[in-house]
Amino acid sequence: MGGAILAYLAKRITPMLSSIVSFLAISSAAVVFFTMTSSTDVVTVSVRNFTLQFGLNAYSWVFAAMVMGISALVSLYNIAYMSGKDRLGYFNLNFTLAIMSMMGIVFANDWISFFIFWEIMTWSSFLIVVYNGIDEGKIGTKYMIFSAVGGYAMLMAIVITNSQIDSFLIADLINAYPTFGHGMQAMIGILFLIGFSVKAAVMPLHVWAPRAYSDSPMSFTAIFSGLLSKMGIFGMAIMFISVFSKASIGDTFIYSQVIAWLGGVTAVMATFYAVIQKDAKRLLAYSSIAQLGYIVTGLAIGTKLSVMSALFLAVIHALYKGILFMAVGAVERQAGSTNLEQLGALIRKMPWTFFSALIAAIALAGIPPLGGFVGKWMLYESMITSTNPSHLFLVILIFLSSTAAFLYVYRLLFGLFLGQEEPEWDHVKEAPAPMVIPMVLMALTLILLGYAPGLLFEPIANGMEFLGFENVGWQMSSLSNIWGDTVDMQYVWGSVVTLFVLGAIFITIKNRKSTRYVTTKDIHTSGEIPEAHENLTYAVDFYKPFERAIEPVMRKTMDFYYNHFGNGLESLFGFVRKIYTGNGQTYAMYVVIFLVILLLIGEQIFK
Amino acid sequence: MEDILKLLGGAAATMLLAFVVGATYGGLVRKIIARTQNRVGPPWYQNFVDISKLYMKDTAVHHGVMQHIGPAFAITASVTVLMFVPVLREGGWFPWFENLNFKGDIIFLIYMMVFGSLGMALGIGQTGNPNASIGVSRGLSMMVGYEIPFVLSLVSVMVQTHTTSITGLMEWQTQNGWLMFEAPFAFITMLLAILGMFHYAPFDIAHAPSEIASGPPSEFGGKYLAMMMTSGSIFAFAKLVFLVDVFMNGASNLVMLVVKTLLLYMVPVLYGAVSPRYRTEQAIRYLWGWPVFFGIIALIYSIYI
Amino acid sequence: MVVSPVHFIAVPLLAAFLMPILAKVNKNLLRIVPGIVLTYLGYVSVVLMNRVATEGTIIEVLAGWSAPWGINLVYTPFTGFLATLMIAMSFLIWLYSFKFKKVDDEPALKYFILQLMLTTGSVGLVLTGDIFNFFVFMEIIALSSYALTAFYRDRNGAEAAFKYLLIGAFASTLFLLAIVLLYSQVGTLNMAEISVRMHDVPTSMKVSILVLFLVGIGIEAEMFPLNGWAPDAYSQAPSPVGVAFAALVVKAGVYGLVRITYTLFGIEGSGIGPFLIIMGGITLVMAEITALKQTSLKRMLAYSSIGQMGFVLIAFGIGTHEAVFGAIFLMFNHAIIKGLLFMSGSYLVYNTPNKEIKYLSGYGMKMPVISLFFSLGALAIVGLPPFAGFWSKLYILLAAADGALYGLIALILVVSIIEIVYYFRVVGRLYFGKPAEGSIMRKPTVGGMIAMSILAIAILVVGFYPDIITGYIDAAASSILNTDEYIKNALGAVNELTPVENIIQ
Amino acid sequence: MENIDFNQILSIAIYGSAVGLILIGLYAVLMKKHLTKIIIGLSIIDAGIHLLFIAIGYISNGTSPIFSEKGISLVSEGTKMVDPVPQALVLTAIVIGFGVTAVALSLVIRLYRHHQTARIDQIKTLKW
Repeated sequence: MGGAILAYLAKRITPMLSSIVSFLAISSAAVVFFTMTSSTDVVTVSVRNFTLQFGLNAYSWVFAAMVMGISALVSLYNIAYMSGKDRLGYFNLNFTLAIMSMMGIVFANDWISFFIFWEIMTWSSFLIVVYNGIDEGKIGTKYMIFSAVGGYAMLMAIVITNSQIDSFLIADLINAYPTFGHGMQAMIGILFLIGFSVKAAVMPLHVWAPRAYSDSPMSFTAIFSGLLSKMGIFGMAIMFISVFSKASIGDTFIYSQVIAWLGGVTAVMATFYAVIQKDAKRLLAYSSIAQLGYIVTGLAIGTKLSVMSALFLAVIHALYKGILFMAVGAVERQAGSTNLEQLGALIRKMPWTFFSALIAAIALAGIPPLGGFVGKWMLYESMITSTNPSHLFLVILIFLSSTAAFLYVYRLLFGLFLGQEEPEWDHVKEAPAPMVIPMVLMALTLILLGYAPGLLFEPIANGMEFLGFENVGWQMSSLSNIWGDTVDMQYVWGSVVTLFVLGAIFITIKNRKSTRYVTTKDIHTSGEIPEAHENLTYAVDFYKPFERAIEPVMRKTMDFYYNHFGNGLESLFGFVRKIYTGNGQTYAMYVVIFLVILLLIGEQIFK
Repeated sequence: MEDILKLLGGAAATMLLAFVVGATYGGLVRKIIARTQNRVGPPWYQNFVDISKLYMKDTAVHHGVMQHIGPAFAITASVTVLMFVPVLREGGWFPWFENLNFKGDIIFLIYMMVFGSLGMALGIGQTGNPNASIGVSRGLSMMVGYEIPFVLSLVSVMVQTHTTSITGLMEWQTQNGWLMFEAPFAFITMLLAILGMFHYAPFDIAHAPSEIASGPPSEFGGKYLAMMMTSGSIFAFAKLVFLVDVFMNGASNLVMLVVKTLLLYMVPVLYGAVSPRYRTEQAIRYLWGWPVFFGIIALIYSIYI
Repeated sequence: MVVSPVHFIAVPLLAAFLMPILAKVNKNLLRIVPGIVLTYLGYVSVVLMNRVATEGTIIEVLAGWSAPWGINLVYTPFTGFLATLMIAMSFLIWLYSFKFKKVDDEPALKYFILQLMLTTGSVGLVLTGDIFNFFVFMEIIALSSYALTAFYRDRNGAEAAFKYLLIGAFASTLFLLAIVLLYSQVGTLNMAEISVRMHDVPTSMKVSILVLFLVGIGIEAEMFPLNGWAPDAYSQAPSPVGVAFAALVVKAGVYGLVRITYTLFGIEGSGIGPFLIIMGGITLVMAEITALKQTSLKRMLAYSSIGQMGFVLIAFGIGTHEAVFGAIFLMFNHAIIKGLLFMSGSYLVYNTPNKEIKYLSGYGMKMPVISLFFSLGALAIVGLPPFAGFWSKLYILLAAADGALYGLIALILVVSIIEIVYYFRVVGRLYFGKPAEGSIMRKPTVGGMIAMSILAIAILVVGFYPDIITGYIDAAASSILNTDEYIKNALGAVNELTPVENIIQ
Repeated sequence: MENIDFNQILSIAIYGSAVGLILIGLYAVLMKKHLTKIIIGLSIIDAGIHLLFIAIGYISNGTSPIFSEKGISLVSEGTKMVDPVPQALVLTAIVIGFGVTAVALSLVIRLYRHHQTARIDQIKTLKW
């Protein structure tokens, strides 16, 4: 444990050199972490009258392992991705800082250190979001404002809890929570939730997310959307499982209902936005907000199965979102643009990237053989089997967003890799090795988790038992719900893969010699053959009909309301500052008026 | 060792049965539609002839690896759905047919049905044919349309019977009667959803022959087209069997099976034969209109009975 | 050479008046003299701080006269801490302005004299135990800061100085009036005795004295309605003076306010606490709102430091030990962070037309070190965790939470969000705008760099390991809080009350 | 009539005039637009306060507080000395007032040279 902290503190000083150094620092921290997980001693740092405790428990092990594993791989990717760019030292400093702060959050046992690392994570990721220097749409300030709102809401909650139970330890809050008054519970609960849901991009507070994810460099977005948002989930899980479950009955109902529906609405709206996006990065940004919506719903429902599914989805989401962002980053680096409408047919030029993107897309859509399905299945089961009826209608919402997910998943793959081969993209080559290796590795883990999800269930189960659930049952590969129905992933996986291989072999072998490859230009176009330069790819407004169908829902975006509110405030402040007229005499007048008022009412206030 | 053999044999038998029945249904449908447009129409075995001709063809043109993977996905999906659906109740004299149904459940099957079309879409994307891509985009948008009522009805059924596995559903139905009558609204929603699922007339925008030259498979020839057609027919049969199992408590023997599936199959076919073609957004709006309305009633009904 | 508090006042005054003669002797001598004086004072303050930590408050009776008449200097942990802070800051300011006005020597002489006077005034004000002496030191500060604000001929410093003078003179007259009324009631000028005799003064008279005091010193401490002069003075003064304002003048003003409310009138149950909270809150909100709309960097920094002072007032208004600790910690943080911001800020905007922020885009690349200092300062002032600002804000919020003032916490946090907005707007522009061609950079002087790096290191060190100074602050907080211990010490030098009555009537 | 002793009237007169001076000065500062008039107003206020200060320290028919032999002898006979403290303070206050006015006037000269106007409401370049 000490080693892990020592390692990531050490990397604080080395990042200035270059991404290779930051990769070594992160991977060394990862190695130390994985070897040292057994000891659970607590490291304390004392500040005046309270101590900051750092300790590792079963629950935080899950997140820590996820953060360490994926950030090590992504930093390997980072070396290649960032090799050409300028201001490398600056970028790597913040890159490593963000990862270090995530580790800090996961290790923190008390709220103050939790908050400290939370804020470090915020501003270091802020510095990366504005790294590209494009500031139109004020994405940097928007991100900063929202995370400040979240951070400060949490600070307020921490401060209030301390005034109630006079200690910062998370454990103390958990067992002292039932003793608070009704109003107090609600206030603390809501404040904490605001703080966490800003990071987890839940609907009303998600406005910053799409631009922030798509504007920052791709190697960081993999971390940003994959892991940073999970810190919000990390906090939310603590609140939901261990704190709210003990709260008075009235409260739990509100939290689980409201947040569940918020998650559902986020999922649907974000998916709709994702479908109509033109740029791959924005599409993925909205899609990761949608996935977060699932996870939040899972957590909010609160049954054993749904929390298990939420945590499982959280890890799987980090994996496939990492791959997809890295893939888009590779395409951006090789082809120079990520506009879905211009790109096409990179499959022949970037096969490995396509392979990992395909696996990630299948997992994202939740299609059976892979891990995505496992998470989704558990989520649906938990909702169908749950007692209160509103969850049943929520199932439809979630299902709508997951079927719509197929749309944007296909659009992404088709836009980038399939479709007509255009001469302008002929120069594109496969991404360099350090980019491809992490992607393929993550894809293989996804496939593995599809076959044996138990590998991930075990740590999650221990984590949940640590947080408050009793005897969370799990099997290596079969999923079951409280009604006793099971899906045996081994059979599913086995049958799908064998059939697929048989089908593929059959179709390739059958009169092998006579099939010949022909370019995408030579196609059945009833007579007139398209010349080379004629672009036949149908990618512009790919889902126009779908867009027209959901038109009424999409008219006003949340962004519109926030900008409106912002301008309103701005003009109010403009009016307020007029009070300083600049004329010395008016200032003297203010003094005299103030003096007279005070003299008159002095009696009452200073009795 | 013995039961693996039994399993394999059963699987092979089911696949053959599905292919045969599916293809004959295809032929029948072509005949019925022709009859409604008062022309004679091809003989009922026309599908078998097309498929076998296509398999025999020598030259086949392909545009890259995905064109192989596409049909492979399709055949995998249809056969897996077939595997995980109890074709005949175990009481019947062909015990081999209930194969792996105890391993999967309804949500898994919903996803498998989607798996096929998504896989094929990827294959089609590789071909680069603009008509094909337009077809795919319409098909997928339509899919979102009909999935909702489809899921609505299944969820309400699951909630009513408190089980998510098909075998569980069938046991429930043996005790208290066919779900067709027990959950009437769910059945109505399902009927409306089927219209969309089988891509017949009102919702055949994806394969619209006149506009986009038979849509997605327009680039597939020879063995690829053959593979697509076989998986298409198996898939049709598998879906029908699934629906029969869910709403009419499956069939104990082959004859009952054929009768029930044919009855169910006639609903979209006949409705399709007489109706014009919806534009995609009209289709989606329709599918999210009445069917969803009935679905919600079904859900409420299932919660409170 | 016994070391005593009086050196704080005598040595710099002597040096200030000797400087013109020394300057005649050798031209660059006048730059070194303030350095020597300030280092010596630094040494004195360190020795005294340890002595105070061991033996408790040190009383220094001046010119023989005992307490009621004579002026005595009271060196309590609280005043000691402030004095050390002020001396350290003025040393850094001296370092920062070492190369000041190399061109024509004559104003440099005036500048250094005035700067030294400013330091003496503020240190003296903090140490004195006598109310009239407090007034005299207040005037010294005022006069030297009027002159310093109007230092540059080109910029409209004169206008800012005149406004400052107008309001400042007003403040001193009110303060004097308060002393007059106080003397008429209580008959003594020594603060300790005043607070002893205060409770037998009729309430109506007591209220009016308090109001006069509050308004008088409030102007110096930039409370809301009274701080019209402050933004102009900050922004027009030469940059080292801006730092002096933020570090010394405002601190002296706030100290005065606190000394009067805490010691003279006693804070418990007298309604002063809530008054301070409300006034501090309004100052905070008004200052931050106007700061958001500022276009010139120095005015923005000016409003932000007024806002921070409002925050300190809130903390002092809460009045619990925790809150006072937070307030003193915030004063310390504000001095070092705002100092760094002013120093680096002035280099950044040195040659942009009227100090506009919008010309700053892209300076991150051209002046990397300075912009790094500025962004470090920005991160710290806003209170982000790893830096010093966080701890002080946290303690104050904790105190507010203990007092169940949830509305106040919400207000403070909302306002700090506004603060984040305008600071990060500047930092964002620094690093990520496109640099305008042809903007000439002003190379920072060596002294300036050293001063800024010391401040930056101080921020980081305190941020990471706040326990270094929390010990001193704790002692300071407790010393300001229990007034009777202050009285016992201050009057201890003269155990019996001299028969004042027999002389008058 | 004669029972209103002379001292009573005298003290009322003094206090009244002090307050009057303060108010006049206040009026000048707040209302007048010309800079120099404002400064004059300031010094009037100062004068008023000094007068008030001295008045407080005055004891009717007390002697001047100088410890010469004559002074001490007078005290021994019972006449009181006037309170010395306010007088000392007023001296410093006057000097300070003088200093402030001097700086103010130099600023006014600079302002006039820069803005060519001495009216305070025209000098408003630094606002908001």
